Amino acid sequence: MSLYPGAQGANILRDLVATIQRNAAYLSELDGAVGDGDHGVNMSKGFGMALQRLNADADVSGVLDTLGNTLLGEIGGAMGPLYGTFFLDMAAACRGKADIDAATFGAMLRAGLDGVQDLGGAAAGDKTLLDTLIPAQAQYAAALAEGVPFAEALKRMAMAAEAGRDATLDMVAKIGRASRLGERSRGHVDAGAASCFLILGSMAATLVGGLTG
Amino acid sequence: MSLYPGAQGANILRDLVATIQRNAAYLSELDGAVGDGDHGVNMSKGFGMALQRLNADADVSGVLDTLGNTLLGEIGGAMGPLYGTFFLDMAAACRGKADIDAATFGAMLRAGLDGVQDLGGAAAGDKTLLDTLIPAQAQYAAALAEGVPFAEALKRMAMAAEAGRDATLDMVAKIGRASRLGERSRGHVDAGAASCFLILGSMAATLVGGLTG
Amino acid sequence: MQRFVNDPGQVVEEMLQGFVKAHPDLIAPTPNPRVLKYAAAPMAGKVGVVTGGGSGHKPAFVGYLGHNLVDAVAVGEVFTSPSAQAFYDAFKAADSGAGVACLYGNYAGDNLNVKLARRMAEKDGIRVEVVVANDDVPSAPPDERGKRRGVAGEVLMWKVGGAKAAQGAPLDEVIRVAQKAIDHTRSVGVGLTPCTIPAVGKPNFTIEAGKMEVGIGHHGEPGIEVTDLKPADEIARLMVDIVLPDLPFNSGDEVVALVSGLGATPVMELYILYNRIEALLAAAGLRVYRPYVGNYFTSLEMMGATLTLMKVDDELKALVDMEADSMGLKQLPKRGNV
Amino acid sequence: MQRFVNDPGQVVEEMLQGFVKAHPDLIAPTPNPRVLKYAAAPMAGKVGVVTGGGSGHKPAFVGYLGHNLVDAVAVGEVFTSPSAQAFYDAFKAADSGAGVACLYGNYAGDNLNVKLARRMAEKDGIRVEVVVANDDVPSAPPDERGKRRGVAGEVLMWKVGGAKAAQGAPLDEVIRVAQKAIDHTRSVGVGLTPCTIPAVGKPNFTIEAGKMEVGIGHHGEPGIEVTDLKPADEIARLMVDIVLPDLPFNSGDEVVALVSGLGATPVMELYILYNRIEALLAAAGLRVYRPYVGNYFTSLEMMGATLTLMKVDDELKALVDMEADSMGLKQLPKRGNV
Ligand SMILES: Nc1ncnc2c1ncn2[C@@H]1O[C@H](COP(=O)(O)OP(=O)(O)O)[C@@H](O)[C@H]1O
Ligand SMILES: Nc1ncnc2c1ncn2[C@@H]1O[C@H](COP(=O)(O)OP(=O)(O)O)[C@@H](O)[C@H]1O
Ligand SMILES: [Mg+2]
Ligand SMILES: [Mg+2]
Ligand SMILES: [Mg+2]
Ligand SMILES: [Mg+2]
Repeated sequence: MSLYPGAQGANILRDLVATIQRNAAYLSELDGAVGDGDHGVNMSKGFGMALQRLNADADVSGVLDTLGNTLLGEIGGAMGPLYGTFFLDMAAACRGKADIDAATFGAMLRAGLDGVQDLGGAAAGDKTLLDTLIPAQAQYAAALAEGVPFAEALKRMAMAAEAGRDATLDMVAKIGRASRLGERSRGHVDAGAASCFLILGSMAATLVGGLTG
Repeated sequence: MSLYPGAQGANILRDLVATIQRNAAYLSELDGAVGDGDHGVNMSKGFGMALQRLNADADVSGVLDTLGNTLLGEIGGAMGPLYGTFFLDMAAACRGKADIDAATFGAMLRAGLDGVQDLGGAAAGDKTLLDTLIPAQAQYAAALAEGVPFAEALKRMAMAAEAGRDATLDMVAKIGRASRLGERSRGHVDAGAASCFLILGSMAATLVGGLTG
Repeated sequence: MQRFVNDPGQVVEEMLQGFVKAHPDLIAPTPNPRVLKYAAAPMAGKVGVVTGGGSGHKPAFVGYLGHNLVDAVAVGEVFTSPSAQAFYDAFKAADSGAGVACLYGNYAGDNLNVKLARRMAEKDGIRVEVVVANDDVPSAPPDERGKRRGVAGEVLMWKVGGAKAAQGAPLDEVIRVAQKAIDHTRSVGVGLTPCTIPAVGKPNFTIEAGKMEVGIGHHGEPGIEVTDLKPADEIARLMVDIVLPDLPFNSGDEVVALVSGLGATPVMELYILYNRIEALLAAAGLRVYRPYVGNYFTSLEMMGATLTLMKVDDELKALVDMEADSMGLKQLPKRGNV
Repeated sequence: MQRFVNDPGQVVEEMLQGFVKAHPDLIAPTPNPRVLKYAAAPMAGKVGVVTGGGSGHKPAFVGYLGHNLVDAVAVGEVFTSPSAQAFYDAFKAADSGAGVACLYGNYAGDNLNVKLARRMAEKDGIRVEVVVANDDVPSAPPDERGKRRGVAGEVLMWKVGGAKAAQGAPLDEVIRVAQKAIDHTRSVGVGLTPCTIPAVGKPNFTIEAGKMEVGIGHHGEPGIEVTDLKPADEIARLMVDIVLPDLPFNSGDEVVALVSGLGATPVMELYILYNRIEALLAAAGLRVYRPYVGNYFTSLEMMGATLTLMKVDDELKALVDMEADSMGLKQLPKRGNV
């Protein structure tokens, strides 16, 4: 059975930070079209701070805990609490696991999604990061039920996340700042949906690259 | 001996107001070049208000009193008190005179000049209305000493006022707002010198036109 | 950008340091640099009053820390909600054991962060109850009041809630009067120019010369309509006409009227607006029990103004009248000599 | 012009009406519409404190009418001295028989109008003594101090003189402390944008983007130099370096520090400036006895700020500390709890 070794937990965060920082301007641009244009700045500030606080010896749960706490503690706005909760709930779902197997990751994803939905109260189709996260989680869960290997399930998750992101292009925002624009929000990819794909895609790549067994 | 009849006092103010209002934009323009551009507005507002308050039966002293009091009461800045004092002191110098003769007008002019100098503390060459008023008064006094008729003395006064105004073109302001500009104030006619010529010129014309005997 | 700024990323930190230096009798730091508290807080037995929000609205929010007002404030980046941790730390700074009234404005980020902070506080056994200000009429229709933003009406909510807490009332009572205050309050804003967030460096939206945005939000959120710029008296009428029918305010009502500039508006012009607003209210049969005119809740250097009305009864009047001392709102007790 | 104005020729009238409506406990009309008085003035046996000046500097001048402050104010057009009649009527409104302290700023028009008004008052047997504020360092070299303008230091002169008068001191004593206050006070202003007088409708001078005017006056009068716009910390240093050597302020001195916005400056940025100013003063061995940060003396919607320092001894401290109540300056007595 494939496992992601707990000892490589720090790699997850390092890759995430690199991805977010590489895409900061792009995320702010997306947000600027319909929101206040700070999404990339917020995200790269928060992720960057988490990296500074990283305990290099931490396991996956510990790393995600640091990330979640940093976002919750330092990044205000809507993204701090939403992604903060996402990572903290993922961390809780793998606490005590030396290594991460496919089922554990499934539980983490489910917990993260539930946390975000419970906190934010948004639904699929509202044009938020959930439009990335919901299909990604569903696809991953379906893959697991089918019995596909961990690596393959992760890839399917990332693909579903990408498709989910793209689907926000034609949606009308129903929540958050952009919702006040109504029809004018159509025709722009949602910034949170885009960052959520970057996150899930980065995690999938890191995990796939580190799998043993 | 030529006399300006007291019964025609109101004409002096009517003509002054017409002159000032006709030249309001020009005065503001002059002030705008080196000052705050409100000289025409200030003057025409003050003179206009005085006309509204005019008692048509008033003698020369009464008319100038109304004008002076209105300027003092309603127009702030530097012009309100300076011209207010000018007209009030002129009024005091002819109080009780049924009609105005050449000597009385000489006393009025002297009193007005003294009042302005005492209050404002400016000197000839400071680039102010005094550069009009001082030579005008001097010329009028000289004409009287020579024994020229009232009408002729008034004309010489107006000519001296005009020359005085023109002389301010090459002066550097030493008092008031424009003084902070130093050399940059050179090359512009002083607004107060211009309005002072308009005032003296208008009074001369009204008096000359109304002389009897 | 013609502004007094060093590192645009540090404006909030430097401002907070300045506040602490300038008002040692009113404002004290806490272990969390994004949380400031009233120098005398927590006060034994008193309910802690907490608020928080993005920066750039001075005197809100830090400026309302003080005597008979707010006990602790969570501070966000410019125009951004404070973090959950900051709200949580503010709860802790304000709590004396009598619980915390968190009186804040209805924005997505604030709602989420307060929600999380409450969960964190619960685990510590700190009781936190909230009132969410939603006084901004133009931000949603009456049947969706829950979606409306909180704007300058928050100042009156803090005044009333802070006064009640200072009287030693229990948490439920503080919450009740603060909720009553905001339920009786309606606001509208008009924007004439945009504003520039230092870290962005360019105006965050556009208002054409000769136009105005009716119903603008405190961060430049679009309003009801963009119309030609009108004379002050007509703008006053527009504002009154939007606010009055919404509560509704009726003939015979007494109101607190708050006219706030959005930052750059000359105070002279706020009084020109108030002069007409008072006349329009009188014509509608409303009596202004107490007016506030000034810069109470701003949006950086936006040119614009807001009108807030709160319908008052004897209970609200007494709380509004209470002495208060803060950077943003100082109110002396009535003197006998006038 | 993106502003709240009706008839640009009537801005002063409408503003004054708004002030009277908004502050009935502080401000009362007089028979002269260009004179407002403290609602409780004249007070038997108390020296009357009077000031006056052009409009457009809110809260100055009308905003300082009140308890332990100014008793009557003569009001001019925007940026224009009030008339002699207005000063005279203000003297009458303030006088209780104990005489009048006229504490005003050094501008040509004001000097002339006050001079005439004093003559008028003399005839009525009203004793009027004056203190002419000239705290603005950049407006003339030290050996021509008599030419310097009065700027935000006037607020401290009113605070000190108003407090002394409220204590029941005779006229000579009120004049002595007000003169002492201004003699111990130095100011400097920095402008980042021009402002627009409503009746003119266009900016009354120019500051290029990326530049700033060091030493600007309250009506946009040119300063010492136009330089590149600098970070807030460097502007703070510039201001401190201009003010400190002039009195001079020396290590060990205690000062009141007043940082005022010129109208449009976000209050956040005034605290960023104050944060550095306080540090620079501390480095020079000066202790800030009491800071004031806010919009105390403005120039319509100019972007800019002024720094004012007053060196204080025990006498000035006690007067500065006195309770005060006005629209522009409210100061509660010290509380025991902090
Ligand atoms: N309630 C919510 N649930 C899920 N996602 C949300 C919610 N509200 C906002 N978002 C997401 O947040 C993104 C905006 O994030 P960001 O720009 O960082 O915050 P802010 O809106 O405070 O400026 C949106 O694109 C959207 O995807
Ligand atoms: N002390 C003074 N004595 C004589 N004239 C003066 C004095 N100060 C100013 N003036 C005159 O006043 C004129 C400006 O008047 P005005 O524009 O109405 O007032 P302000 O300078 O207050 O705007 C100047 O052009 C000058 O002639
Ligand atoms: Mg955003
Ligand atoms: Mg002028
Ligand atoms: Mg944001
Ligand atoms: Mg003028």
